[in-house]
This record gives sequence, structure tokens and C-alpha cells, in this order.
Amino acid sequence: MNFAFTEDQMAFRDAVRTLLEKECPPEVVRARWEGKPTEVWASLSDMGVVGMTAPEDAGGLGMDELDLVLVLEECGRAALPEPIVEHAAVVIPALREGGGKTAQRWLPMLAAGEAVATAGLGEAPLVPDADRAALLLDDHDGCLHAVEMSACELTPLDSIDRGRPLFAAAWYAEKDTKVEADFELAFDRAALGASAQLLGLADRMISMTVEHSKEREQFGRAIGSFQAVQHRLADALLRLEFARPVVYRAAYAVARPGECAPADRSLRVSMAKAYAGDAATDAARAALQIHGAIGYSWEFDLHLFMKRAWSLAAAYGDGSFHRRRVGDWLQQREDSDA
Amino acid sequence: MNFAFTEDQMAFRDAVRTLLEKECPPEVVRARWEGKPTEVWASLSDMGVVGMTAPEDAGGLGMDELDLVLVLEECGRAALPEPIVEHAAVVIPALREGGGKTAQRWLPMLAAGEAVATAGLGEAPLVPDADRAALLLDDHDGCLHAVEMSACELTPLDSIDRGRPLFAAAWYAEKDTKVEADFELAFDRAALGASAQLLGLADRMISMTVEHSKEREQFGRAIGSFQAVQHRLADALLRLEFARPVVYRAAYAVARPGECAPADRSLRVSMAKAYAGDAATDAARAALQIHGAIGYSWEFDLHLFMKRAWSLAAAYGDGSFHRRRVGDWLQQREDSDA
Amino acid sequence: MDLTYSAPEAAFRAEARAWLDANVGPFRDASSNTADGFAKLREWDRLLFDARLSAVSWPEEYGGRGASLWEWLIFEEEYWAAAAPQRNSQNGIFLLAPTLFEFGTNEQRGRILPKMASGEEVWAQGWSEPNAGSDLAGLRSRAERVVEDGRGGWRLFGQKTWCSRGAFCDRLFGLFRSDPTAERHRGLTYLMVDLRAEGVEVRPVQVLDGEEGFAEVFFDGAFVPDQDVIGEPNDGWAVAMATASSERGLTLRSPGRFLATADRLVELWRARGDRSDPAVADSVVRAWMDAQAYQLFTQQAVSVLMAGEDKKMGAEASLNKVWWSELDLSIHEAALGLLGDEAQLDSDWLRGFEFALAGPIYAGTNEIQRNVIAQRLLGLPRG
Amino acid sequence: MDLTYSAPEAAFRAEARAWLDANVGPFRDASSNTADGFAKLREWDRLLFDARLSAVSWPEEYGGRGASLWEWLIFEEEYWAAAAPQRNSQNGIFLLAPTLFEFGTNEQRGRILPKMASGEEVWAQGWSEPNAGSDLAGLRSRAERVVEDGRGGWRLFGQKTWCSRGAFCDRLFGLFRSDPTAERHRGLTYLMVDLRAEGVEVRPVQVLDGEEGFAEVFFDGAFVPDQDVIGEPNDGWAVAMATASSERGLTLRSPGRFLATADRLVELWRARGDRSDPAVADSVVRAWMDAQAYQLFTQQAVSVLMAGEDKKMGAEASLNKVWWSELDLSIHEAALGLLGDEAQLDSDWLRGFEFALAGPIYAGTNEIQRNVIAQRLLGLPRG
Repeated sequence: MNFAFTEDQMAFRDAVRTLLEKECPPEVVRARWEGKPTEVWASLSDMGVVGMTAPEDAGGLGMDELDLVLVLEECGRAALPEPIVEHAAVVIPALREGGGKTAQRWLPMLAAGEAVATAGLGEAPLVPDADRAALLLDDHDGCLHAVEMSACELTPLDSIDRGRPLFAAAWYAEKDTKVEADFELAFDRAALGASAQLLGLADRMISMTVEHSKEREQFGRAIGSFQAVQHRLADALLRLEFARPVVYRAAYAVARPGECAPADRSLRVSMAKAYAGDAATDAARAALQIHGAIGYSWEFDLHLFMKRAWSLAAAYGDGSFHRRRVGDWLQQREDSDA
Repeated sequence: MNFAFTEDQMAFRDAVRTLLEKECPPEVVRARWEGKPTEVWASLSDMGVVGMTAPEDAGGLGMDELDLVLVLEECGRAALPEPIVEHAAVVIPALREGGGKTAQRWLPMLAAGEAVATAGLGEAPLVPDADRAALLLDDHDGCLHAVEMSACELTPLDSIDRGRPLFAAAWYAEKDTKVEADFELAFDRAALGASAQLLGLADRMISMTVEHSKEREQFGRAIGSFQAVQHRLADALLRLEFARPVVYRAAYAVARPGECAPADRSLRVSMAKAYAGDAATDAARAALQIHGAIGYSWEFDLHLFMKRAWSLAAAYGDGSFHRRRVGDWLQQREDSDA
Repeated sequence: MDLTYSAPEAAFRAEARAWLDANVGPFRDASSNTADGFAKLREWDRLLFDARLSAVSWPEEYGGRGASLWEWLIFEEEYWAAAAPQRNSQNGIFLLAPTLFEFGTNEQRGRILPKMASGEEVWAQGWSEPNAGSDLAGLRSRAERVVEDGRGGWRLFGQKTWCSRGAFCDRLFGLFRSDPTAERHRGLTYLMVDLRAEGVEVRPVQVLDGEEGFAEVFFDGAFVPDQDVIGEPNDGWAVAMATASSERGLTLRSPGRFLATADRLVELWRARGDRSDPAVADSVVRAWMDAQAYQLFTQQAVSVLMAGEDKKMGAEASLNKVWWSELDLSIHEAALGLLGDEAQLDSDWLRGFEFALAGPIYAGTNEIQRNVIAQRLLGLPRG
Repeated sequence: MDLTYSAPEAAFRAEARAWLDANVGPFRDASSNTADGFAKLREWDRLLFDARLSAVSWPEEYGGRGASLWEWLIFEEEYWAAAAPQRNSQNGIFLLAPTLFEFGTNEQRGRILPKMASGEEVWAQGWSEPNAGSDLAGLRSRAERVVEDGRGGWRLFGQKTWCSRGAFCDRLFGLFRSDPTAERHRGLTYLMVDLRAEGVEVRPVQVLDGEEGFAEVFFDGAFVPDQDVIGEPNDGWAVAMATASSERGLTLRSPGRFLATADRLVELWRARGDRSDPAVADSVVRAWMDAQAYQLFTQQAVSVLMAGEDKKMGAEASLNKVWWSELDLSIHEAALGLLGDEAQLDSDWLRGFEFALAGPIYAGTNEIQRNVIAQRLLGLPRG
């Protein structure tokens, strides 16, 4: 029994954080808002992050969700404006498991970051970052299909987060688009990936707000010395710190299918998504309230993180969707030995 | 349009408050806990409170729910250990409307307070203060029946509030026990009466806690000067002050059937019960937290009010029962002109 | 207690409803935070003014109808039920006008109010400064007393910020520090200034929704004549505070606004049918009830105001503020909960949510309102 | 990360489960807050002790098994899943014993621990005084240094209050002011005192549930020999605080306790079927999830403690405290919500709710814990 990450996992996480601090500051997120290309995908590809879940013989690092969850947390902290969850957490693993020609053809390109993949697996047919992607993983009649984006008709939608633009994609399911991989697992992976990013977003917004509240003075003292501000931030931290192990536990459940039946995996992922979404939207609320009017300003960076938090909290099932899934599981389980 | 009580209504309320401050201090509530008789019923009878809803020709004051709601608020503030809601808000009006022999016989005695009536109208068959009562109003197959307590088999139950002891009552429905009055209306009246008492209870607990927090010092200052304490009490007051007009509006709906269809009356009552229950249980929570350990002490009076609040919040439909009733109404209403 | 409307009140409701139905259409989607929308909404204010519906509670001489608070509530219910737009003139009508009625001169009222109501002159508020948000007494913008060519007045220096619609407004009202030697709450003067005057620079500020209605305003010697002082010089704090606790606490956000939004929430809920979660249903019911409670609380408060001689809300206005601002959030959160995954997309609900998030911040943060409730209504000691 | 239990851990779980199944029956409903229940629970502690299950994490020489924190968590899960009773010895085992392990002498440990674990000597805590609740540094009870007949020791004066089970306990530990001239946090000494000694009076205090386990304790010259000082005289604050931030933050309330209650909540929910409201269902799910999250947080914290050399929880213990105390309330509130009208009647759930309400108060109020989280974990400035 050991609920801890390895030194290697943490070192890789730290390296990604350092890279993103340098290469993905808020200006890069803003550039994506304005439709400009970013360089950060190439840097992440060079580092192996983009292909980390691909098999080594396809040029990847052969890593699993336990490695990935820490990395995605960092991507959330930076509000990375790229479909890293769909690409690395969903599509590559599905192709890896589904095998066949599609995998043979695409995995090396995806692992190298030369091609970008995205997915459309939510209740609503929303595909993030389809404008950046060459390959789409989507579901049809309960099955997964991989379709080249050039064969899709894309309609841009009005995403609340322009750093994560959304599209409707129309395409034709054919025999050779089918991928022999599990839809539920792909959905759980997407929800897990979003959860990890939400942790990073919550952490970032709490940090920003702590700094602000130490500096901003009202009534002759730093606002961070007021008990109301302290307790609000304490609550935000509490939610984050208890969401964290729940997300890590879900990553473990996905990474170790041998120890975990699919229903139990979905249970763990649902708990993760519910807690991480609440942690991030709560942190956003606290951050905006404590920043006051400045938090509203377009020029101030808070809204970049806040909108990503709202977007991801709603993506791949929101809190009430996932709590209902937990409730269904509780109603159906055979006895109380969970 | 005038959402205000009359001078007369407020004067009567004030008189009842004065009487109860004198005749129903916490020691009287404690006496009831220990099963001892109290004198306060007789005083309230002399004042006309007990029979206020009875017709004047039966010796009552012919008052309606708008008069009653303020009086019941005061009974709540005192945690009056008597079935005043069931007696004055439920049974007397039902007999008044049902008429017949039962009314002829009982109304004068109930109006004078010589006999006590109670009722058992909740989802669970719980009859408060049956040990004090000579007459029981209960429902059977959707109809109301008035049964002499001597014809009932009573089983004492373990009430959380021994100032409001509860009983199961077994009895036989017969032709001449039937009262031609509306069950739904009787239930709404009981819920309204409980709501009014809950307002008074919330008010009392907030006042007690404000006093305590001005006097109790920790870390060299009154605990009421800490922002966390201030905001908690501010929230309790906020809930109370917004519950208040909702309860008064429900009283108006019951008192003026000509202006209000039965479904709308139930809607108003459900809102009242949901808000008043939340206001009182929230006030109880804040009170206990701010009092700290002393609030736990049997000798300290807070628990008398807290347990009454818990008891009445659960009686005649708890918050989620009543919110569901509001939800059903919203789903069924024909258009949005509420 | 009598909760029926009189025949004239009912007739007024019918008139307002009919007029709004006939006229609101082309203006419904105009946003006062865009230049085009703002221009369109000047027309809308003019239309309302011509129908004497722009400021119904004002005396007739200024373009109102001398309507009672009940009629004002009726008008607001109809206005928002008709899905009519946020008005350009709201800061003028709900913030400046009550101050003018209480502290202004007849000359000021006659000169300012009709143009305010007709949309000819649109007012921005200038409460916030970079270092004075919640702490209004921390204001630093200065007003220097001058007499030039025999004309008495003030020269302004400094910066105001978060002026709603300031990018498009004509004039601004606010407090300026006129006696730098006085204590924090003293030495402030309540002034009205022309935003087109020399020495005034207006810089638009983009906010969350990307629109540019907000502005920062910089003063570098702009002149304000004596006739544009409200109340006594150096007494601005008392003027601002007195008005803040008047009816304004009641009229800043009318129940009608939230009742209409709550009804739209119920429509959304019903339209989504089984797709919505039972737990979300409870949040819909709670939000709808909270709007009802706000209406009832307001009706109760209006009854007190109508009965009393002194029309003051006092610290009760803080209860009001906390309730409506959190109610507004509850309604929009419930709606986003109903939308589920679709809440990733922009929508009126999302924009309403962003707007609602500001509620607990502006007009005195809810933290400060709770301090006021605790200290002034409950009598707890200052920290 | 490896979340599988080793074979010895699994075997220990099986052993504990089997032993508890076989033995807990007659003790299940005993309450340590009544005289009869307390007496019965002395027997229960003795049974546990004889099976070396009373304090599994202690070294074998004191009657434990030298179990790891993982095994301790396993034992707690099984203990509460078996619906075993609250123990008489909990304050001794979870509060005093960690202090003795860190600051006690070998003589003290050998003399005190085995009797504590076997139930022979039951310990009460003496933290609170009438004027020192949250503000522990406000303690006034005095310890006067004496040497009598060549025997060094202390004479105690003053009052302790809210001593859980104090009416029935044998001994008490707590802080006493030994140097009245020192600053608030200094001049306190950590002492252990015999409640049967001369100069000690124990008065039962009835609490919410009507039971009389709590006590006030009055000291009028009771004697404590030097051997019953823990740590250095006048250094009691440091002793108390150091232990408070040790593993104790973790072990005061084990996840197993809440997991078992949450599972009973789910059973209640399933048993009530359609009678429960969908909105209540959400509260059941949230509460159950919160118990799971507490287990995971604890597993993560234990992994850190097991890896590090310095087994300190530090300020993270405050996160822990706030979570479990509010979790306990959430579980019981959800249950009362399921009971609906029946919540008017006494039940285990209602008693559990009353007990849970104390959680945010004792062991440092949650207000103080949130101050600690803000100031020590987030680095915000003191008010």
C-alpha cells in the first residue's frame, strides 16, 4: 500500500511545469483566443509529453494514467490552449487498444506531435480544438470511430472559453473508421483528464488570489488579513486538497484495469470529476469575489483560468451527472463492501 | 395593496409576548420535559388566545390566520410546550368549517380552553401532546375524523423534543367521527402553524447568541467582534428576515380562500414551511457553533429551543417534501403568470 | 394586510403591459455595453420618456407620473416580464436622481432630470478608484477649489475606474476629495462632471464578456462649476451615505427583474423534461422560491415605507443587497446546471451568470454588507 | 502508487474481522456516557487488550502489536464496520498516549500505557476551562510547586470543564498554569492527576442527549507528584502543541468510522426506496463520497508519513479536522432528510447528529482551523 507518486513521476511533472511556465504564460493563451498559432505544442512534443501514452515502438513513452494525471494538472495550471486531454489521454490510448490499420498509421504521427487528435465524447456533440486537429475520435451507436478531420464538416460553436474552441463535427461512420476500443473507457479517460486539469486550474486561481489579497489594501490593511477572506480561501484550499487524492485514485483505477472492474472505474472517475469540477468552480468564485472588480477586467488574466474552469467543469459530464452515476452505482451494488 | 399587519394585530401579538415572557420562561418548558403540568394554558385561555379562531358565538374571538400567525410566532419564541398549533390553528377551524354535532359539542369547550385538542396529520402518524388532549383530529382514507381521546389507544413515542411529546394513536373510524372538512386544508394549516413557530424559535436563538457573543471573550476580545461570527449571525438573520414575509404571505393565502385557489394556497404554505424550517435549523446550528460547549449543556436553555426547532422542521413535511410540492406545482402550472 | 391591487393600479399594469408589448421588440437584444447598442438604447429611453414610462415614480414636471412605489413595482414587473433591455439610464435614474431629490436644488433637478429620463444625457457613476473599492473613504481623486474670471468652481485631478457604460456616457457623478487635510470620511465633495469637457479622458476597459462599456476616467484639471455640486462642499460623504440608505436600497434591483428570470428558468426546466437531473430540479425550485421571497420582502418593506414619514431603508438595505445578489447567482447557476454539457457554450444564461457574479462585489461587497447586518442590525461590536 | 494490501495486512484484516464478529455483540449498544455502559466498556477494553487489539500500533511491550499506520487504518475500518462501540479509552489512546511516546519517560510509559489499554485506568482530558475554550492559552487552573516530606510535586487549584466521560474516569491529563508571571503561552505545565485524589471534586454535567458522562472537575489543593509531569515544567504548551500536530491530527478520527456510517446511510436510503426525495438522494451521494474522499486523503497522508523521517502532519491536520467534522454532519443530515417526518423521533441517527454537531467545536473550533489553514498553509497575514 502506497498512495504516492514515484520520484520519476514527480520529476517529469516538475519538468513540464518549468516548460509551461516559460512557454505557456498567459500571453500564449491570449494568442490562442485571438486565433493565432502557438509554439507550445511543438515544445511539448519535443519533451515527449504529447506522445507520452503511446507505445514505445510507436515513438511514445509508454506511460499510463498515473504519469499523465500529474502532467495534465500542470497543463491545467497553465490553461494550456491545446487538446492535450483528447490527444494524449483519450485518442492515443484508444488507438493503442483498438489496434489495426488506423493505429498503425496514426500512432507514430500522434506520438511525435506531428498530427493533433481530438475527440467528441460528451453528452452534447462538442469537439474541442477541431481546428487544430487532423484526426477525430467520435462515437456512433455506442462504438468509437476515428475519422480524418478532412472528411468532417466542422461548424464552429461559440465556446465560453476561446482558449478551448468548440465545434460540431458531421461525418459518416464506415467500416474502416471503426476502432475496436471501449467507448465507456474513452469517456472515463476524457473525464479523468478534465479532472486533472481542473485541479491545476484551482491551484492557479487560489495562488493568484492569495498573492492579490496579500498586496491589496482596503481600510488600511491587506484584505488577506480579514477573516472573511481567509475563510473563503481556506475553504477553496480544503476542496482542492480533498479533490486531489480522489482524482489520483481515479487515475489509478484507469491505469490498473486488472484491479478494478469497469463499473468501479467509472465510479472512481465520476467522483474525481465531481470533486475537481466543484474545486475549480469554487476557486473561481472565491478568486473573483476577492479580486473584486479587477477580476472582471479583460486585461487581467484571471478570466482565462476561470473560463477554462467553467468549460471543463461542464465537459464530459458535470457534477450532477457524475453524482447521479455514483448514486446509480450505490443503488445497484450488491453489498456494502465497496 | 398593503403588506402589513394592523395595529390591533400587533398589539395582540405584543400582549401575548408579554404574557409568555412572564408565564412561559424556560423553567416552564423544563417542567413539561419532566412531565409536570403547566399553568400557561390557563393564562392563554383567559386571554382568549386558545380560542381565538373559534366563532364568537362559541365563545371565541372569530379571528383568522393573519391574527394567529403573529401569536404563534410568539409561542415559538417561548417554546410553549402546548399543542397550540393543533388546537387553535387546525382543530378549531376544521370543526368550525365541518359543523355538525361534534362542533356544537366541542367548540365551546375548546374555545374556553377547558378541553385541549390535538391532531395527527403528518406523513408519519405522530400525534403531539396527546397526553394533554381530550380530542384528536386525524385522517383516515383522505377524510378527517374527530375522536375522543378516551376512545384512542395511545402509545408514547420517543420524541426528540420532550416539550412536544409524540404519540401513536389507534382508533376506529365511524360515521359519527367524520368531520366534513378538508384534509389538505387542515394539513396546510398545521404546516403554516409550525412555520410561524419556527420563525419565533429562530428569532429567539439568534437573540440568545447575539447576547452570548457580546459577552463571551476569547483571545482578549468579545467573540462577536470576529468577522466569522458576525457573518454567521448575519446569514442567520438574513434567512429569518426573508422567511418572515413568506410565512405571512402563506397566512394570507389561508385566511383569504376567496383570493387563492387551493393549489396556490398549498404552494404558499409549502414555501413558508421550507423557509421557516431552514431559518430555524440554521439559527440552531449557528447558535450551537457560536455558544461552543456551553450550548451542549443540559442546564443551559439553548437545547430547549434547538430541539423544538428540529422537531417542528420535520413535522408536517420537511423542507425537501415542501420544495418537491413547489416543484410539482411549477411543472403543472399552465403558464408563467404565477 | 390586503394584497389586492386597486383598479387604477391594475389599469396601470394593463397599460404598461400593452405599451411594452407593442414597443419593446426592436430593442430587446440591444446591449448598453456596445456602441451600437448604446445608441439604440438612447432611442429606447426616448420612447419610454415620451410615454411617460421612463421614470414613473418621478413628479410629472420632470417627465414622471408621480407613481407610488407599488406602481413602480408593477412597472418593473411588466418591464422585465416583457424581456425589455437593461437601460442606459439606470445609474442616473436609480443612483443620481434619488440624491438630487434629497439634496439637489430645484435648478439642478429642472436642468438635469428630464434629459436624464429622455436618454439625452446619460450618466455614469464614478464611485470606484484603483485604491478605493470597498473602502470608499479611501478616495484620492481631488477637486481643487478655484475662482476663475469671477466664476466659482472646481478643477478635478485623478482617476475613477469601473464606470459602467462610461465609454459611451455623457456625464459622471461621484465623490472627490476637496479637503486633503480632513479625515478620511470628511473633506469629500459630491460633484457632477461633463465627460466631454477639456481635461477629461475616457478609456474603455474590456470586461469578462469582451464588451467595452466599462471605462476608466482620468481627470487632469477638468472644470466643474459650483452649480454642479450636490449638497454642501466637503459634505459629500453624508450626501452619498444618506441616499444609499434611502429607497435606493429598495429600488436598485427590483423584484420584477428576478421574477422574470426565475420564470424563464422554470421554462427552461420544463422544456428540458427528463434530461434534467433531480438534484438540479431542487436548485431550480430553490431559485424560483428565492425570487418570490424577494418580492414578498420588498412588498413588506414598501408597506413600511408607505406608512412611515421617513422613507429610509437603513441597514435593512444590506439584507436586500445580499439577497438579490445571491439570488441572481442561484438562478443562473441552476440554469447552467440544467444545460449540463451545453454550458460549455455561450448563451444568455452564461452572460447573465457573468453579470450576476458581479452582484456580490459592486454596490458594497457582500462581505461589507454582512458586517453592516451584524453590527448595525444585530448590534455586534466592531472588530 | 500501489493500492493493494500485502498478504500480512490482508491476514490481519481477516483476523480482526473474525475476532470482532465473534466478540462485539454484547457490547455494541453500550454507551460510555452512562455508568452502566462505562462499566461494560471497561470489560470490552479488557477483551480487546487480551487479544492485543486495544492499541494495535503500540509496541508489544505495552500491549500493542507494533502495527503500521496501514494496519491501524485496517483495524479501524473493521472496528467501525462491525458497529463496535465508542471506547472508554479513546482519549487516553489517541490524545495522551502519543504525548507519552514523544515526551514521556520510559518509567511513565511502562506504568501508564498497559493499564490505559486494558481499561483498568480510564483517562479524561482536561483541556477546557470556563474561560478557555478556543483560546487555550487563556487557561487559569494553577499548579503550585511544593516539596512536602522530601517529596517534590504540585498542588492544583481551579476548574476544568467539558471533560468527556469525566464522571466515570480514573485519571485526567491537562495543562495547568505553573508560572503565573509568564506570558500567556508560557508557564504552563502538562500534568496527569488522579481523579480519586483528595482535593479533587468531579461534578457530572448533563448534555444534549441527557446522559451524564461529561464532568466539571474542581481542584482544591490536589497533589500531583513530579513523576506525573510530562516534559519539562513550564513547557506544557510546547508539549501539547507538538503532539497536536503529530500523527494525532490523523488518528483522532479514523476514516473507518465515517466509511461505516456512510455505508449505513446508503442502506437506509436503499431501504426507504421511493419514499425518499430525489434532492435527498443527492445529499446521500455527496455524504458517501465525502467519506471516500476522507479515506483517500488519509491514505495519501499516511503514505507521506511512512516515507518521511519526521512524522508530523503540521497545519495539514487542520484540513483534516474541518473535513471530518463537516463530513460527519453531512452524513447525519442526509439521514435525517431521509427520515423526513420521522426525524421528530429519537433515533441513533439523531443521537449521532447531536454528537456530530460537536465536531466543529471541539479539538479546536473550525473557525480556528480555517484561520490556521489561511495563515499557515496559504501564508495570509494575521488579522
